[in-house]
Amino acid sequence: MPRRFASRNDNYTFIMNRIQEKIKEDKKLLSIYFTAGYPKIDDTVSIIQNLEQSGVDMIEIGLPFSDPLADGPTIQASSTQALKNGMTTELLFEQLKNIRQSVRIPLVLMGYFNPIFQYGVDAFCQTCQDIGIDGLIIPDLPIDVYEEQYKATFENYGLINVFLITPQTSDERIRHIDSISKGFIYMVSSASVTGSQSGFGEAQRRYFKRISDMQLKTPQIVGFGISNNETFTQATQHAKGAIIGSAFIKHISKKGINTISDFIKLILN
Amino acid sequence: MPRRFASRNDNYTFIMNRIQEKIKEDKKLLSIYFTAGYPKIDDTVSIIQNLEQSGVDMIEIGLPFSDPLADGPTIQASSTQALKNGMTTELLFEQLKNIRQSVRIPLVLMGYFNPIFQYGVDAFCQTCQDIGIDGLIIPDLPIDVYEEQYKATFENYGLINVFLITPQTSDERIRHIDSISKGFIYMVSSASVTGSQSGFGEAQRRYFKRISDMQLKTPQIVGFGISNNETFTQATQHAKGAIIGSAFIKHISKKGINTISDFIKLILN
Amino acid sequence: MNYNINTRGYYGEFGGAYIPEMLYPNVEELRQNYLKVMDEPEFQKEFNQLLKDYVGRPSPLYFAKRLSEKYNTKIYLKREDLNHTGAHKINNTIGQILMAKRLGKHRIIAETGAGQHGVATATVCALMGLECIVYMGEIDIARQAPNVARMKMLGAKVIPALSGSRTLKDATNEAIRDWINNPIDTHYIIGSVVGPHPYPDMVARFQSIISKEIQWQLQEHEQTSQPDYIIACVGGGSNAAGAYYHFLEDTDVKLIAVEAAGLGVNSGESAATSVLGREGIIHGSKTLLMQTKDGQITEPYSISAGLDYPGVGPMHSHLYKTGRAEFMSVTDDQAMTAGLELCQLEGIIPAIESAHALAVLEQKSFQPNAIIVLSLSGRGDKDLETYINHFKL
Amino acid sequence: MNYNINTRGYYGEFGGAYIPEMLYPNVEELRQNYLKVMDEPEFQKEFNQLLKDYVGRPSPLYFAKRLSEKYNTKIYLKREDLNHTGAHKINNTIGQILMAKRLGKHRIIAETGAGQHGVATATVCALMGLECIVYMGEIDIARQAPNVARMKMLGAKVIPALSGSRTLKDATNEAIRDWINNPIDTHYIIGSVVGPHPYPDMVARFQSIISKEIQWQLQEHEQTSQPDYIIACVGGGSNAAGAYYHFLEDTDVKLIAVEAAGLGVNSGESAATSVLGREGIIHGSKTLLMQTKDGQITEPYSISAGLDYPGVGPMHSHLYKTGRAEFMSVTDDQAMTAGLELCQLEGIIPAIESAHALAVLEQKSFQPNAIIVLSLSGRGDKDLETYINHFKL
Ligand SMILES: Cc1ncc(COP(=O)(O)O)c(C=O)c1O
Ligand SMILES: Cc1ncc(COP(=O)(O)O)c(C=O)c1O
Repeated sequence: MPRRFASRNDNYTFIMNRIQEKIKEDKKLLSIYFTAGYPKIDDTVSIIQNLEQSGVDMIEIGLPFSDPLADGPTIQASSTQALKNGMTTELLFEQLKNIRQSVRIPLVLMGYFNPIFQYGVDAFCQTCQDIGIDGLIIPDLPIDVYEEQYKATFENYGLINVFLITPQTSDERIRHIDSISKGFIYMVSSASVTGSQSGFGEAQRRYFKRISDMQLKTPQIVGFGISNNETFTQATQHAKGAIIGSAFIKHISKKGINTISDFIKLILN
Repeated sequence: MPRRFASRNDNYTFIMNRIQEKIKEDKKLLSIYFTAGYPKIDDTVSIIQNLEQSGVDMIEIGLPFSDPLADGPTIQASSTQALKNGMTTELLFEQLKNIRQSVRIPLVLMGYFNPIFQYGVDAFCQTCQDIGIDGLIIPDLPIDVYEEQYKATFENYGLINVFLITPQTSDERIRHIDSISKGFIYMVSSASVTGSQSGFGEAQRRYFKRISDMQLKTPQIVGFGISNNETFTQATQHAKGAIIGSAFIKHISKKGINTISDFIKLILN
Repeated sequence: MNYNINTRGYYGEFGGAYIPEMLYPNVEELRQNYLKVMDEPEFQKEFNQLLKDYVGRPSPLYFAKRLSEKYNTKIYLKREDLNHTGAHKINNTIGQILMAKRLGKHRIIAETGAGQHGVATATVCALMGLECIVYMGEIDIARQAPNVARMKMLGAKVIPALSGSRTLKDATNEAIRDWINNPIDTHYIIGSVVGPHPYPDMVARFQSIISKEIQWQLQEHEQTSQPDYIIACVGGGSNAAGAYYHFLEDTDVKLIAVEAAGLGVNSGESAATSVLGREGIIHGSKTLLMQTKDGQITEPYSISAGLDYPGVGPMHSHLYKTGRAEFMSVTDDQAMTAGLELCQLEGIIPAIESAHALAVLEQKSFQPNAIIVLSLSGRGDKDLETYINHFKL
Repeated sequence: MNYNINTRGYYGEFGGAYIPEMLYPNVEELRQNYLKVMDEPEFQKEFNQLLKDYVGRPSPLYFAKRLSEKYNTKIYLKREDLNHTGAHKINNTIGQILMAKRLGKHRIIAETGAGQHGVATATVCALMGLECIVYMGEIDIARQAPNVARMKMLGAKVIPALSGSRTLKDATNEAIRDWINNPIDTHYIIGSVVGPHPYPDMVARFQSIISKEIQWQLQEHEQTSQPDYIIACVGGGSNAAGAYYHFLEDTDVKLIAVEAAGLGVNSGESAATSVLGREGIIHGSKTLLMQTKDGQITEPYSISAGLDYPGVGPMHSHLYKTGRAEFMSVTDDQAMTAGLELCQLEGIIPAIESAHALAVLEQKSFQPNAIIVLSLSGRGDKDLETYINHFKL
């Protein structure tokens, strides 16, 4: 399998802006995370198309990893299954090769650093650009390493790197992250792995308020712990949008991928 | 149960001499050991009578002990069974109460020191005298303790204490034992627990010769490892007699006590 | 009052060598040589070097802070559990193997109950390249599987004692029988301060390193070499003898000996020898002993395989008789609870034997400034299954 | 050449802190404080006192006479097997629990594979009265039953890691997740020189007591503080790091790191990370790592549960890359044979991990006057069943 595609996609600027454009829209954004290769190895493209058709604003495509230490049991189980199904970095790229022929919403790849590092960060970014990927979320790529070693590469290939903040992140660090962020900040609702709580409490509300009061230049999208209309509404009261992962995975693992629109309808009401 | 019998036997001197008389006889002596209370609790008297009638010269009656550390597996097993059958010091004395009404050959009690110590050495010796016991073999009563603490008591009740010697016993110690012995010396054929060998080898023959050459005043009776006519003959070539224990116990445990004379016949040919 | 052995091998009226003639040469050879050999500078040097580099001595004297807080007194644990092979037993086997070598023996036998002494013996035999045969009751073999495995790993031959009650006392009988059968080339390494003289004294001397260390270690910690109490469990009595040794004549130091009460002293299932026993002879020694009226030795019971011996060393009989030591008894349940408590307060899993000593802390009260040294005779790894089953963990 | 860590948390190109933002505050708090805390005289005092009185240090440096004779060279065993809980792991957990207390944490988590680190962690938590949660792969729980029992006795909660391959690496993932979920009150005690900076350095410093002691102990034995070789097994690499530490820059001292080859380096069932691994990121650290072409971490295999980790600490990756240490691999069979040999020559049952280091003696030849120090990282009691099954004893 080729490491990158032969034909280079040229709408460089347009792609750069898919996230930024989306963020300019005057609405709360719903972003959905799913693990590539789950439930079936070939579901990737259908899921993406389905999500767009259901009214989702942005998609995070998870590149499965054997040791996803920031993920909760649901997402980890989906990764394990996806790997068993045969998902690889190359296969995912192959599946996504023509995705931009049918899908227009921003697509973000989310994956742990080691598979990307093994692929080669440069080659990885270039292929992302070729495909029309808009951004990357690499939870275990530290900010300092990114800034020193990979920022130029990301920018060279028009990729937005999305940083995370948590309730424990200091104001100072948040300001720094804000200053280097291009698209949105992934605002982890609680210091917690994915899928580990239901509903937001007092602590979260205070945290949401605190971040909102900081008046960051970069919009925030809340992730972790969002599973239904109620939590979506709470999360987006102060933030620009919210990401649903575990709840979505649970849904498709129970109901299959043909009922995706039912799930999205329930969130958006 | 009374600790001693009311009627005191008066033939003091006669009893004193049963062992010494026997030893004066111009023949090789066959002595048999058995465990009191084995195979059946009430076999004691029958076995003794049977042995005398079969031509045995002397009998060692084993008072069973829970931890007979100088005995081999056969004798230990018979002791364990005898204790299970309910044998006790008092019961044995009760069984032997009238033994001198039917039996004339020397009777020696063989037992470990603890049960005798618990009974009270003085009371024990007195009861032995009352019954008509001629001697005691107490393997774990050390010579110095005997000499210092119990010699007077033994003598007071007309009991001969029988000492053991082994191939490892020094000449000096043998001379000492000879000097304090009254009846016979129990000459252990090899440094070995009972029942642990078959036939005598070069080492034993040399040992027999050595002791014979020492020309002790006390006659020796060989024990341990005698099981048939051949070993009896070998053992008594230099010594005055021999004691059979394990082989006899094996016989009665297999064939019962009614065939005792067959066993003895085979030994004496 | 003298609490040590006299020249004839007795502690008061207890001790001596009540052995069959077949054992006389072996025991006599040892009796005539043991003090002389132990005094040789070469012997001392080798013994001390091995204790240091091989056993890991000095074993720490550890101030148990949380335990002390709980009982509102000062508790020091003498950490014999940290010795190589996990108990105090190795102090003695190191000494005896060196003794055996100097006496020209090249075959070693031993008895074992819990297996600790068997392992300690197999260990020193491997260390010296000597043949090793360990007698162990058939029943103990079944309930002390890990230690049986360790002995085999170490190259020892483990022979099941099939006679009698098939436990420690029978294993001891078998070992003695073996020695009778092999009087020339074999040394019998007895595992406690029991058996005929000179064993109790020899073993006590080898174990006396424990109290020697306590003296200077306590000096370091408390600027005194005298504790107020020394507490130790007593099976045969060797760890207690070692812990008491240098304090025997110093009657300011109170000695507490802890016996296993099993299901209760009067339950019929007990190993509290001093309470239940009478003077008698076992394994060559005159001592206190559990027996029937008739003088048959009875099989004791304790959840701890290292404490269910029907006798006790003659030194301890003397300490009991004279009142020099206070004898206490601790039930299975009390010991297990105390063992678990040590795990959770101090992070130390004690041998169930040692847990008996710990249980005294609950039974007796001490002054807040009292200094208590408790002999933690061994580690509890061998007892895990018993603990787990007992507490249904 | 510098073989130690640089100020940015790297050994050469290896190390760093590749962690999700959720872990950043925890790790950063530790990074900012660990050197400061370790330097405090009060910390040093408490640490050293516990190492002495609780752990039983110094662990002996034992001249293995019969082993040396067999291999015709001078072999010293550094006896970490004699430490409380039976391995070097406790050096680190004592250090980290004191660190955790000073950072105000009152809940402790840990991962464990063989269970040694879990036991060492449960132990220090009991000692300090802190809550303890240990993550352990479901498969390891089944095959290391005695250590699971020990942790429970010590009051720790053992949580099975059900994800992934259900072994050590997954237990590590679960522990990291727990830390993410409990960022304020919890300290994560990592058990080897792995994980994000500052863990590799902090753990190496706590373990460096090993080489510090080797220096003066060797001086006592051989009138030099410099051995010719230091041999240690490498799972994550903490016992090796500790044994090398004070010799890292002294290139006269040759370092040998021994990895588990499992059924053979090329059998597909191996844990020889340096040979089979490539640079990558695992558990927050850039290091050598066994992985698929695609960057998925593979499950290694070794008969020894303490060595089947797919990575290796960044210090060791650097020692490998620079050639400062010689890396050797030893198969299951070779290790088991070497382990049994030590039992029978020296009376020491080694952990199977440590037996890997011992197997080097058969593979490599040494000068008769070479001084070899071999890190005997742990005792083999936990491995008895494996030994017994392997040799059908
Ligand atoms: C750990 C431990 N403590 C105590 C004992 C009891 O023996 P002693 O009374 O001789 O110290 C044993 C015996 O096996 C033991 O293993
Ligand atoms: C005895 C022993 N040695 C070695 C190791 C390997 O760990 P490390 O490489 O960190 O020393 C372990 C791990 O559990 C162990 O228990």
